[in-house]
Amino acid sequence: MEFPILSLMLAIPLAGAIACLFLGAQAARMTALLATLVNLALGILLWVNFEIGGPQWQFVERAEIFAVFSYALGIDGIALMLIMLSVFLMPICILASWDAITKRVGEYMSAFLLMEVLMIGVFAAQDLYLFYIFFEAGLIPMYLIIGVWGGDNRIYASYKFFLYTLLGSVLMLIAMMWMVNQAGTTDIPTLLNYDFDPSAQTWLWLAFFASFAVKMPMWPVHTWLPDAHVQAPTAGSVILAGVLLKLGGYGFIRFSLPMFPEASEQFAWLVYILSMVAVIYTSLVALVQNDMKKLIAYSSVAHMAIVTVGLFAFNVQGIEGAMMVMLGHGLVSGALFLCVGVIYDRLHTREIARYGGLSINMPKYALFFLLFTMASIGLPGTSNFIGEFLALAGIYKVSTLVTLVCTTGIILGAAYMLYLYRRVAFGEQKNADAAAMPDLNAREWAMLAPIAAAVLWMGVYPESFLAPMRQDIAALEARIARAAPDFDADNVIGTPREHNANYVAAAHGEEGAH
Amino acid sequence: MIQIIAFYLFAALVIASAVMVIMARNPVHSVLWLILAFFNASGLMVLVGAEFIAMLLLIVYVGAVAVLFLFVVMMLDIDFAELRAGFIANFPLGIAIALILAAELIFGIGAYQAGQLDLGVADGRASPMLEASNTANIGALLYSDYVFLFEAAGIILLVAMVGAIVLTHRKHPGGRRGHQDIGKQNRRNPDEATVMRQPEVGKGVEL
Amino acid sequence: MIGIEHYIVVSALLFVLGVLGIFLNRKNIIVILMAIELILLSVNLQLVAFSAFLGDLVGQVFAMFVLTVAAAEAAVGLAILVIYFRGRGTIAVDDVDRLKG
Amino acid sequence: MHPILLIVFLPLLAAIVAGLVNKSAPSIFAKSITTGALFVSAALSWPIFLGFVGGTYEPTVVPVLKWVQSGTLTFDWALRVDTLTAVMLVVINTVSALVHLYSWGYMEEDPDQPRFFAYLSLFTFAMLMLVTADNLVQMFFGWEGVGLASYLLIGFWFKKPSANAAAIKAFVVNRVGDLGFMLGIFGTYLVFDTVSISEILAAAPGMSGASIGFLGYTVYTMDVLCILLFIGAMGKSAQLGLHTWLPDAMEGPTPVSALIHAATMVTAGVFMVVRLSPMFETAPIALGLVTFVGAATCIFAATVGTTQWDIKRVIAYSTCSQLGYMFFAAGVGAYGAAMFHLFTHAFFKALLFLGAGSVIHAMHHEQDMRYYGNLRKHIPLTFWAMMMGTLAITGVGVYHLGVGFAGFWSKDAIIEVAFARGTELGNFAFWMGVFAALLTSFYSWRLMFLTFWGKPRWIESEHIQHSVHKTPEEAGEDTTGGYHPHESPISMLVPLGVLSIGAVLAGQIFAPTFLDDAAFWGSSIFYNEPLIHAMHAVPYWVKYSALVVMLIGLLVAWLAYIKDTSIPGKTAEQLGPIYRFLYNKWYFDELYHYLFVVPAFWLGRQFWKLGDVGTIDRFGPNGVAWVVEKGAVGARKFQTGYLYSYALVMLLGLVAAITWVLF
Amino acid sequence: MSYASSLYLTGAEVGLSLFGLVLLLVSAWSGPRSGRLLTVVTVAALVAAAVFSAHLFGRASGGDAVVRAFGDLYRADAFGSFAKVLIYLATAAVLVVTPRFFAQVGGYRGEYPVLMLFNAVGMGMMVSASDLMTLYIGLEMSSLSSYILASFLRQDDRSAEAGLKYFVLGALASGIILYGVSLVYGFTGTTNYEGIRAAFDTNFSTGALFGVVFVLAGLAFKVSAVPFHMWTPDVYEGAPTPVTAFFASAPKVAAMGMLLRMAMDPFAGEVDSWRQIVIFAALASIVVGALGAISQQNLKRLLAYSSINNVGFILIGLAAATPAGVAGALTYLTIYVAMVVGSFTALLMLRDPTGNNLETFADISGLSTRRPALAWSLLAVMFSLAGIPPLFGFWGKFVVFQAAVQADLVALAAIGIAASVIGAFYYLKFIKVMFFDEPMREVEASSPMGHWAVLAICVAIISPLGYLLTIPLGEWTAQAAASFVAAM
Repeated sequence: MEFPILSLMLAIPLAGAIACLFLGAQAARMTALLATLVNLALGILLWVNFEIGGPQWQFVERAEIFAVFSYALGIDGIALMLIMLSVFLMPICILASWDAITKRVGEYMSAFLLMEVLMIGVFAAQDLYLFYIFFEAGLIPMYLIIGVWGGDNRIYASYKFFLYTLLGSVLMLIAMMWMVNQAGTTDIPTLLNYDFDPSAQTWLWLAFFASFAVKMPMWPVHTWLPDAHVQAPTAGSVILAGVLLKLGGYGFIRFSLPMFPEASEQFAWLVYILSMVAVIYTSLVALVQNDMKKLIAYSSVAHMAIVTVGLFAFNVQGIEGAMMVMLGHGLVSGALFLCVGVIYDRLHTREIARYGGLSINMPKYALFFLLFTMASIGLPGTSNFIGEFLALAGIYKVSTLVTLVCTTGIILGAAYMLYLYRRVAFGEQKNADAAAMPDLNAREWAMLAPIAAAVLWMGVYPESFLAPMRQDIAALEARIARAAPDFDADNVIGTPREHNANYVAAAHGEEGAH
Repeated sequence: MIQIIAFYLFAALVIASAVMVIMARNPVHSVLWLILAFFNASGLMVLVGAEFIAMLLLIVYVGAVAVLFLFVVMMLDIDFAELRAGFIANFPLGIAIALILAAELIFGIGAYQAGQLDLGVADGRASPMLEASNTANIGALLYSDYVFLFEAAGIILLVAMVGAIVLTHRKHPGGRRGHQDIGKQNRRNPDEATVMRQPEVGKGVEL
Repeated sequence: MIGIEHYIVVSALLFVLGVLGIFLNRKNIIVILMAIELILLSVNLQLVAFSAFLGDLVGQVFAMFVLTVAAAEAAVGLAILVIYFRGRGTIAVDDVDRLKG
Repeated sequence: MHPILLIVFLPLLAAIVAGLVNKSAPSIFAKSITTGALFVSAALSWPIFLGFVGGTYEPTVVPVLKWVQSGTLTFDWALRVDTLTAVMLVVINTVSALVHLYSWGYMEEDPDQPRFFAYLSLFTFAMLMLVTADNLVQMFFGWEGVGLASYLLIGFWFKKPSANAAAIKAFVVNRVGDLGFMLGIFGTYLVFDTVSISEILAAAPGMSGASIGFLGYTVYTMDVLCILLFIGAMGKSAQLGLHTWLPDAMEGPTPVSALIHAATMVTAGVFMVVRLSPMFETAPIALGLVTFVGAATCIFAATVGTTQWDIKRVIAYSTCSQLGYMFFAAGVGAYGAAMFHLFTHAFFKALLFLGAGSVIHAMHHEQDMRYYGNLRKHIPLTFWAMMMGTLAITGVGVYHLGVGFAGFWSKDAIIEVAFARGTELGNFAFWMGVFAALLTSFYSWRLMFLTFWGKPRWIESEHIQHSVHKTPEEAGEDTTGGYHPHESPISMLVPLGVLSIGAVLAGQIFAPTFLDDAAFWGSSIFYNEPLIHAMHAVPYWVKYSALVVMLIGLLVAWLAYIKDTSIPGKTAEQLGPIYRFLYNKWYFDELYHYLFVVPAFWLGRQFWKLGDVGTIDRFGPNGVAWVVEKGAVGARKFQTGYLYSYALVMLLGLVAAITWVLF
Repeated sequence: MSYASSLYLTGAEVGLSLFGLVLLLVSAWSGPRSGRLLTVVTVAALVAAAVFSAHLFGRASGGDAVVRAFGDLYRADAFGSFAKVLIYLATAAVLVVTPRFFAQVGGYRGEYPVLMLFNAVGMGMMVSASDLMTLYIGLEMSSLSSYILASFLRQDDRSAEAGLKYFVLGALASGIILYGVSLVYGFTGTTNYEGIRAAFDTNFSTGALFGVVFVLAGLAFKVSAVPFHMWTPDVYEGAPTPVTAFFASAPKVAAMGMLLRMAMDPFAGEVDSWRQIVIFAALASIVVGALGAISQQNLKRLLAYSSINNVGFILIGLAAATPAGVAGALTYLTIYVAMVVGSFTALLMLRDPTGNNLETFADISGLSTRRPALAWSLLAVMFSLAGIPPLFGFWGKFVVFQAAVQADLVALAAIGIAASVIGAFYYLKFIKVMFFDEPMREVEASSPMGHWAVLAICVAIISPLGYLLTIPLGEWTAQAAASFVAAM
């Protein structure tokens, strides 16, 4: 057996989490930062050692220490990327909380480290139930993070977050049990190739959908997200937007699509409709928000709709695009929340109208904010563009209408993000306190600069990210190809016309001035 | 024939007494009706040849339980005139449910429509020996096969006795409100302990 | 000999009367305790009847245990009643409602 | 290393350096590094262009970096150099270098110069990426990149609300076009299974008869693809419908207007259509649309231009109008002519903008022509530069002499070719073109007369009042208010001079190359040889039509603004509704405001308050919570505390169970 | 059958009974002050009995050992032994945390541990009974002592009222059971489980059916399943807290064990006739328990509703009516005992500085700042009760739902698990009050080691470490469930 690096990546933050409970504030901060950095290093090691084009499942570990299910870990390229996203964002989250959190620091850091364990666990789990346990367990630390360290209306938000997502996922558990009962195994790689009866797939798919749609979140089950985001502390929002929302998309990729291809095809219309509504609806809602975090939260819903249409395009571009949107959105929305957090720490309000003209006193901040705003809009050269482009190119192969509607997201996205940026960073300095805010300090630099670099890297050379996933997505596409939906943009090649459009008979010439 | 007359007599009386038990205004009367019901039930048991149990019923119930009831009724010194008469709010519902239950029991179990009842068949291990009396038969069974349960039943009685004593026995003869009870004082809550009155001008407060 | 059905009917009526006694009564808890005794009586009657009709003594042994337990129950029930009365000074069923909701 | 790498990436490097250093070094650092980089790029561009002119340069593609590979959808970073690119390279780099230089003077007092220069260089980089694109996605990258730079530069004075609004408007309206562009790319990929431009163009003729499903309809494949792509071009090139951002974009500093909103970025749409000309040639309906939109824009913008008072807005509408020319030239198949007009237009329009900038500079940032007058004497060099530009844009030249300013060569070619095309749409475009030429002449001369002739009306201007600290009443008879306009510094005059040369000579020198030299274009565009022959063969009245209408325009302008200055006011009064219609830009802004902006905010609010809060939350989580809450209250009430009700419930349960099993 | 072997098999009950008698004498002579000492001894005896039961479990789990005692009145099989281990340990744990409560309110006596002992004996008989008579005797032994324990705080009106309600309704339930038993006896001719089962197989008349329903209804009262749950909140609230802790743990196991055995052994052939009732009771319990708990302020009352809610989940295992379902129910019970003992222990540790016990939400507000360790323990317990992984409470729900799914009761499982979300609502409230709210009341700063020890053990079990138990627990419960298969 190889070196159990995945287990180590789970163990380190776990140990850190336990240690933090007993440590003082500063020690807890340092411990948390150290643990997350070590995990980041391990993550890089993981990436470096990941053999592109090698076996589908790598770093496999398996131990039969539980009844009914196994402690089975292993990753493919898709999981690798999402794990990288998690370990990358974690140290940044710790940094973001460095000064902002002053009460019960140890417990806070502990919750975050626990969160990291669970996130890595979700992506690395190779056992259905193990996945579920990690998946569901994330509710606990997040509930506490929102509830204990959140804003004024944190209780409503934390309840809503918890119960909404719980209700979504319990039905999935029943479906999982049925699947295991049917297939006789809890091993995800095996289940990936198990063909469930199409009629059973229907409700299995719906049960999984209930969970993933809420996590995603898809319209109309998105309303927990704005509340949770607004009330959560900055780092909580970062993790929520950066990683937790990705669980839904990961679930679709890992479960819904490969395990229930027929049902996925059957319900693709539903996904399309919900996604189309989400793009238009939430974008417009984002346009009228007065709270920065709420605006970004709504924008997340719209972005996630691109992910869902990409996934249900049933082709390589769509799925790769969806993955790239997830990664890109993880970075960008996380960064945007950090940007909000930076000024929130100074002025303690998220109301857009309280700011203005920050470019004057905080030029560096304005630059970062601009970069992330543009990335969020999907400017080419940034991470989100690649994803949105591929996803929409993928769905175009299936439905031009869906593409048209979803692509309007680039217009509306530009509108609300630029409107936000204008109100925050541009204009006159209306408020003296906002005008007196100092620019980024070194810690904030250290938070934002790596994300900025990653965003650009992903936009300019996405190959680094696409390559590990390529084989897995190709396999997925091969698996679901049999159920690929009919496409409406069917190109029928006819007889080419004889002439070009502006054909002018040559004889017409020679009678004029020449 | 006498058997049949006796059965109907006992049966009618036991039902009537039971009705009176729950209808009587005065609990003392209820106890007395209860005793009558036991007597008649005991008669019914004799009719089927279970004389030991029948006697036991009289001894235990009439001799002990009913007297205990009477004793308590008297001891509690309740002003029965104050006790509210009448029935609960959803009396009709209760009656209806009870009637349904009775009907289902009688027609379901009694199974008149299906003719003879289809009782089970005993395995014969506890068949009465014909040469011995009912008492002897039961005794033989009780002290051999059921000795375990017999002893356990003894413990039940012990528990009941211990319980009754623990609950009701008072060390302080000074009367039930004569001693300080810290626990009770601590458990008082303000709502019950004090009353806020806002007397109008010119009117007193009745304490 | 009288058919077993007759005994079953008598028992059933007694049982229902006992149940009625428990929940129709709002006067007095002692009557409830007596109603319980009626229920046990109905059971005893039925056990004995079955025992006789089956030709099997187990029912009678059982009835004896029921009797024993009934006595114990009466003792415990009355003891609880007594301490309740001591505390509250009433045994009206309507008054037993401090705990609710 | 191929020089194209330097040409493209030097500006980027300069932008990054200037941007990151920003204020931590004196602004001279950022200024020199960016301007230097641009001059190097420009210097490197010309040899390539001349190489193509001389036929010594071969088209080539320089790969840079792998970009995306997703299934069959692959595209890399690569720089394509062919004739078309070379034309754009010289235009972009030359104008950009000059604008950089000009900005030294124009932006001298601005505290944020490093940022400005960084943006300018960033823009240049993006524009270069656009024109060197080897695939549609990289073109889109450049496309959006210039959009970003445009956004930043329009909003450069970010304290001004109007500048911010204009910046957002520019970006968002462009995004509408981009929607079409993106869909076009998707469709192209779907049809051709590639986004490489050369492969698409090679395969396009084979697809000319194909049909495809789109939004549930079955349509011609190539037409729908080209229309989608053209929608992108419309956005970027401010064609009718998506033009509203361009006049507002004048909120940006004037050098920006010259570079982005006249010479380069706005021509990207034309470039794209020309670049994809073999594709468009397979799509007659799409080309018809291009022609129609181009002609309509041409006339629309010209009519609006006649009524505007803001000097930059006049030029902006003029730009819009000239872009219309380019489009209908492309629409009728004269891609070379379109490119030629693009080329010459870059010089004279940049010249006009920079000249206008010089005027504005001189007039203390007053942009309203009503407050100008008589500047000819105060800023003569600027005047002469503007005069060159005006002569060029109005197309002064005589066919039989074979001489003319730049605009003469390119615009007349377009008008002729529209006529030569012979179709109904071609004729429509022709007449529109001629009429627009009349208007062009009128508004251009109007601008000149208002600015440089007549009496000074300076004191009416608030800017001037600020400068001289006087009100008009205080100034009394002296309508100058004692203000002394100063000629611009040398850094601004040099670009004016260089561009003047271009405005005068560019047409004369390069007309044969651009219009008639099929070898020059090579395979980089669809070169329609018979059409060019037909163009040259149009009747003389066609060839002179432009000159005639130019003279008419000049005359009318002279009458109205020099001879009798009361005419404009009277005319405006007489034509009241029409005048207001034109003055308010055909009410497009208002229309869009009430059609899109207001409903969007209204819908957003409704969705939020009525949808999310009022429906989803109310009946979803809160509704469920309410039901649960009620259930909880019910459960409490159920637990009455009374023994008999407990017993009753038990009995109910028992009876229910028995009844259940019994039946 | 020899008396020796029977006595050996009933060793735990016999031993505890004898021990109880001795203790009674001791307490009678030593007076009320001996309470604490007697408690310690009783705990030891209970642990010993648990060990002995574990031994019997090991002996019986092989399957071929003699398990029947006293002519099959009693079976010391794997199921019974497993349940008894739980019962004895739960009783012992509750006893450990008992005396301190009474030390404050007074009235603790030596009789208390003795009654607990006899209660334990009764519970042991309940789960091991293989004859209706044994069942009845065990049930009454346990019930009677429970009535007394409920009103043990006799100066307190609430305690007396709790005892009274418990007694009246319990007696009614006993009556219902007895009536059913008599019917079963009459229509099968025997009170022996095996005999009943055989008789049912040959002839299942309406009367027998009524008997089954009556018996199950009465047992439903004992496990406090809806609609026979009404007594639970009142009794739990009124009874002294340690007694409530006891009621919520060991008797639940006993009653559930008895119900499981009853349903899966004598009535196993008639699954179809009782399954619907169980399903209804399960779902109704889940919903009513959850709804009732939501608006409670008193924590004991809340936990009472919570226990109703949990019973619903256990009944889902029963509804599956498979060995896996029984094993699942047992697993659930095991975890449930740990959770319930943990929660009540924590509750008992909550006292104000003068030593009064606290029991409302207002009292625990902001507890996490005052008593972090306690608050975190309660947090673990509450999330576990809510069934959120990775806490072990999830596993309990998991196994019962899995059993239901395997038994093709997918709809039941889906509805049940969806309803469990309602339950999460009030567990969250617990955590919200402790962690999110500001402290309102002073609390005692420290707690005795005994309490900590019990709490620590419970929390360790329900923590994710519990998953390491899944394999042995799965085996044990499967062997326990196999007792019925062997009996089939």
